Amino acid sequence: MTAMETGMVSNRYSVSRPFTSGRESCSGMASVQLSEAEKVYILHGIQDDLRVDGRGCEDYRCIEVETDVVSNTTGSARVKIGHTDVLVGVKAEMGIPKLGSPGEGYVEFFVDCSANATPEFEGRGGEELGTEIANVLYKIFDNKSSLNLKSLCIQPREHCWVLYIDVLLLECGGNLFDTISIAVKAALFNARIPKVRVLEDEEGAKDFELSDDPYDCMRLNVTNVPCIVTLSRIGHRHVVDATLQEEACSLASVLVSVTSKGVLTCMRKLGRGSLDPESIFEMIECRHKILRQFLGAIPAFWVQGKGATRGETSTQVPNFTHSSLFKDKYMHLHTQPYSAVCMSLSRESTAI
Amino acid sequence: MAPAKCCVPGERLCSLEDCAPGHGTYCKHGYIFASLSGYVVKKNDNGMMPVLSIVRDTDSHLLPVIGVTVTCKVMSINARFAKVQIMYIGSTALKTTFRGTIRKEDIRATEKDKVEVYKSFRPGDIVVAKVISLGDAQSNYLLTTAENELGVVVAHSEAGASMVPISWCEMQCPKTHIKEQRKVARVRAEYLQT
Amino acid sequence: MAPDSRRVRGPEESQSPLLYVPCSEAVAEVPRAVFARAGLLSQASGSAYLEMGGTKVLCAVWGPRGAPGRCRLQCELRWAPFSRRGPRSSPRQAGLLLQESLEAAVRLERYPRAELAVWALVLEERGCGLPLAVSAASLALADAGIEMYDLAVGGGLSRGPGGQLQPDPLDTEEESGATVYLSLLPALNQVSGLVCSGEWEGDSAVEAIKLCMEGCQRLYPVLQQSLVKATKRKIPEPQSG
Amino acid sequence: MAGLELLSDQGYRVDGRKAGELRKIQARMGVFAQADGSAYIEQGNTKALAVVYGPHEIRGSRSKTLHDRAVVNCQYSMATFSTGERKRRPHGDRKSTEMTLHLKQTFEAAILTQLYPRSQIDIYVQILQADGGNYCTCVNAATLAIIDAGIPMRDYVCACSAGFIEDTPLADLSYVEEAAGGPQLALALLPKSDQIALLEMNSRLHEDHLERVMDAATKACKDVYAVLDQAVKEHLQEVSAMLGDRGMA
Repeated sequence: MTAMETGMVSNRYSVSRPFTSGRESCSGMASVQLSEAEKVYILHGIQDDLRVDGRGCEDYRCIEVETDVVSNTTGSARVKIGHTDVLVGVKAEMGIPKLGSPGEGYVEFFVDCSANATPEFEGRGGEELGTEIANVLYKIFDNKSSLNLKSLCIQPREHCWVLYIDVLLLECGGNLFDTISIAVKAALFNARIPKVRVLEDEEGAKDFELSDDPYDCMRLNVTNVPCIVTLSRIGHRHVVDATLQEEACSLASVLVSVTSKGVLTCMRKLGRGSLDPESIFEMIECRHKILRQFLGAIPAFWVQGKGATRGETSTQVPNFTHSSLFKDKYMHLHTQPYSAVCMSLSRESTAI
Repeated sequence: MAPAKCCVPGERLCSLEDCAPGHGTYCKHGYIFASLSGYVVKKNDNGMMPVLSIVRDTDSHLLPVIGVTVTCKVMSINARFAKVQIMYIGSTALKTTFRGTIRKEDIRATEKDKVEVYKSFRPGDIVVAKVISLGDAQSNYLLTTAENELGVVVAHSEAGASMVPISWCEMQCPKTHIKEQRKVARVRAEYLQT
Repeated sequence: MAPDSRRVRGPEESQSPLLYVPCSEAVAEVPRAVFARAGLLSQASGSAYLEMGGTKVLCAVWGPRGAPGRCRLQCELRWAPFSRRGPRSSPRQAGLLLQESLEAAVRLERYPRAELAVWALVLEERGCGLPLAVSAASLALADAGIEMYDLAVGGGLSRGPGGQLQPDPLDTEEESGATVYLSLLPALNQVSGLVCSGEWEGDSAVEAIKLCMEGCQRLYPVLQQSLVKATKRKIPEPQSG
Repeated sequence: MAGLELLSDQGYRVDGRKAGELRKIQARMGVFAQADGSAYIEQGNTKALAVVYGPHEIRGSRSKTLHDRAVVNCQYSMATFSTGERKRRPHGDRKSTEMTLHLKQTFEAAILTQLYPRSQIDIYVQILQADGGNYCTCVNAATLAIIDAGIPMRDYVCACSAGFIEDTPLADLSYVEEAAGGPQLALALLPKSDQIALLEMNSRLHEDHLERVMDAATKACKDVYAVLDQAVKEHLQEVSAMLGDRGMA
C-alpha cells in the first residue's frame, strides 16, 4: 500500500484542510499564501520528481558559504541557500563550568529572527520561532560526540570557555533549520579560540595569560558536528531543502540531524500533519544520500585538518568558487551536478 | 433488543458499501470510522442505504454555522451595528456564548438606507437572527434579521414591563402604553406558547 | 561598607543539594502497570487520568469555545512542583510537542472559529511524562465529545548503557542519553509526533521506532476500554428502536 | 585618557587617517530578493544592513494610521555578536529604542511621506559589526535601501559623526575614538539643500568650537554623499544593463 497522504484528507489532491490551527508548519512563520491551484501544481510536479525550480526531490539548492565575516567574533559564517540567508557568530567567553559537568565547557545558543527577514518578526514577533530553533539546536548538540566539550575546559570546576553561538536570520526563504545548522558548523569550523596559559604563584592565586598571536589558537574538531536535514512530506514523496512555497504545501516534515558518519543525533516531526511509519523509515534511510551531497560540497567542514589557518579555506577546497554577491572574498559553492559530486565523493567518504 | 454498541474515535465500524456515513463518522480507505465516543445507531430509511451515526445525548458542542437560526441578546448598540451574544442555536441552549454582530445593513431587507440601529434594537432585547458569515480573524459572527420571522421577540420598556408587539416595527408597553420602535419578528405559530 | 556581623552570610553561590544525591538505580518492570480513567472531573468538558508505573498524569479539556480565526488547539503541559526532584523541563516546549502530536488526531475543521483548550498536569514523573500526557489528552478530548480521527497514543523508549532498548523507561533511564518519544494513531497507522534525541547509529533508530510503536499498540486497547466505560457512565443509551 | 594618543603630532589618527578623512566605505544595494529594498554598507569596520518594506497597508492596530501621510516605522538592532563584549539582546534595550526613534525622525524628514497616505514604510537596520558611528552607518545604509525600494525622497540622507580632540575636529569617529569620551556629534544631512535631518551631540564642547566641528561633520556628510551617489549610479548601471539584455533577447 502506498503511504497515506499526510494529514488524512479523503480528497486526493486537497493538500490543505480548510480550518486548521493558526500555526503553520513550524519553520513557516514567514509563510506565503498559496492558492489551491498553485499547491496542486507543486504537488503534481513533485510526484514526477520535478520541482518548480527544476530540482529533483532530493537535490539541494546551491549552498553559499562564507566564513570569517565578522571580525569581532571568535568564529563566524554566513550561509545562503536560495533566499534563506543566515549569519552565525560564535563568541568564546570565559565562564564557570556547569555543576553537572565540572570538566567541560558548554555551548549557548541564541537565535535572533530579525525583522530583516520579514516584518512579522518586528519587536518580539520572532522570539517564539527563535526559541524553538534554539531548542532544536540544543537538542542536536545534546550528546557526547558532537562537540568535544572537554577541550573547552580551562580549569576543572573553575574556568572554562563558554561558546555563545548566536544565529542571526537575515532572510527567510524556506529550509531554515538546514541552513542554520550548516552555518553553525561553518562558524565552529572557523572559530579560533585563543590558547590560555594558567600561571600560579606561590599563594595559589591563579592568573591567566591569553595568547596574543592570532595563529596560536585552538581549533575545534567539527567532524562530528551534525547537520540538519529537513525532509518535507508533500503528497506521496518527500523533498529536501523545501522552498517557502513547498513548505506551504507540506503538512508534516521530519527533521533529522546527522553527523558525517551517518549517526542520527536528533529527529523530530514538525508540523500538524501525521506521517506513515514507512515513510519515516524511508526518510531516515534517505539521509545517507543527502550526506553524500553534503560531503561533496563542504569537505573542509567534515574533515578536520584541511585549511587550518586563516585564509586558506578557499584555496584548499576545490569546490569553492568565488562570487561577489556580498563581498569580494565570498566563497560560492555549487553542489550541482549532484551525480558527479556523489561519484567523486564516495571515495572520500570511505576515507573518513 | 441488543444493547447499542459503544464506540470510541478511530474504531472501524463497517464498509462504505453497507452503510452511509452519518453524524460523528468519517470515511477512509472505503470504510467508515467513528470520530466520536458514543453509541452506534443505524437508521434504516425505507429502502435506502442505512445511515450509520454516533449518538451522544449530552452533545452540545454546537457551533454557529452559516444559515442556522440563533437566539441572542443585544449587548450594545452604536450607529453602525449591534453587538449580541448568541445564547441558543436552534432550540439548544449553549454552554458558552458566542459573540455576534448585526450590522445596520443586515437589519431589514428593504429600505436598508433608512434603517437606524437604535430604532431596531435596544440593549437587553432578545433577538432571533440568522448566521450569514463566520467572520474573519478580527470580526465576530455576522448575523442578519432581514426576514419577517427574524427580529426582536422579547423587549422591555423603560418602565420595565415586557412589551407587546403591535406592528412589524413597533412595540407597546402594557403599563405606560408608550410605543417604542423595534424590528419585530413575526414569530412562527409553532413556537408560540399559548 | 562595614561587614554585617549580626547575620551569617551564606556563600555567594549556592546549589541545590539534590544535585549531589545519588540516583537510585531502579529497573522498570516491563510492561509497567497502567491505570486509565476517563471523565472524572465534573467541571471540564472532558477529562482523563492516566497512571503508568509511578507516573501520573491528569488532563482536562475545555471547549469548544468561541475564538476569532481558525480552530486552535491550545495545549498546556505542566509538571507539578512536587512531581520530581531536580529541574523540570520547560513547559512551553512540552506544550508545543503535545499540540503537534494531537493536532493530527483532532478533526479541527469541524470546529471553525473555536478554540479547544487542553490542560495536562504531570502529578508525578517517573519517566514517560510527555507520552503519557499525549495519551491522557486524547482520552480527555474523546471524553469531551470532540470529533477525532483516532486516539493519539504516546510511547517512550530509551537506550540503556549496554545498548538494550527499554520501552517505557523510568526517569533515571531517560537521563542515560538516547531516547525516543512517539505518538501514534493506531487505527490509521500514522505517526503524529516524533522526537528522538541522543545518538542513533545505523538502523537502530528505525528499530527503536518500531519497538515504540508496538508499545503504543499495546496501550491502545487499555485506553479504548476505559473510554467505553466512561462513555457508558456519562451518556444514557439511546432508546430508539 | 592616558597612553593612547588619538592624534599624533604629525596629525594622524590611530588608524592612520587625517583629521577630516573618512573610513573606507563599501556599499552594495539590492542584497536581498524578498525585501522591497535592501542595502549593505561597510564603513571601515562598522558593517550594517538595512532592509525596507513598503509602502504597504498599516500592520497591526489601525489607530496608527495617518490620513495625510505614510507612517515610517523603524527598528534598530545590533547582532548579539557585533560588539566586543557579547550583547544579551539584539534590540529592545534603552539604547536601541533611542536609536530607533532617531532613525524614525531622520527619515520622516527625508521621505516624501505625503505621497502615501494611510500606508506604512518599514525600515529595519541591523548592525552586524560595530566599530563606531553605528547611527551614521545605519542612516547611510537605510538611505540606499530606500533608494533601492524606489521610495521617493527629498534628497539623500547622509550621516557622519565628528569629534573634537586636541583642538582638532575629527570626522567619522571609530570605536576607539568614541570610547575616549570626548565630545561627539552625529549629523544627518540632506546634502543638496544643506538641511539638517538630525543633529545630536554628546558630552561637553565649548560653544566657540561648535561651528568648526559642525563644518567638519558637514564636509564629511558631503563626502559620504559622493560615495553613496557613486554606489547608486553603479547599481543603476548594473540593473539597466541587465534589463537591456532582456530587452534585446
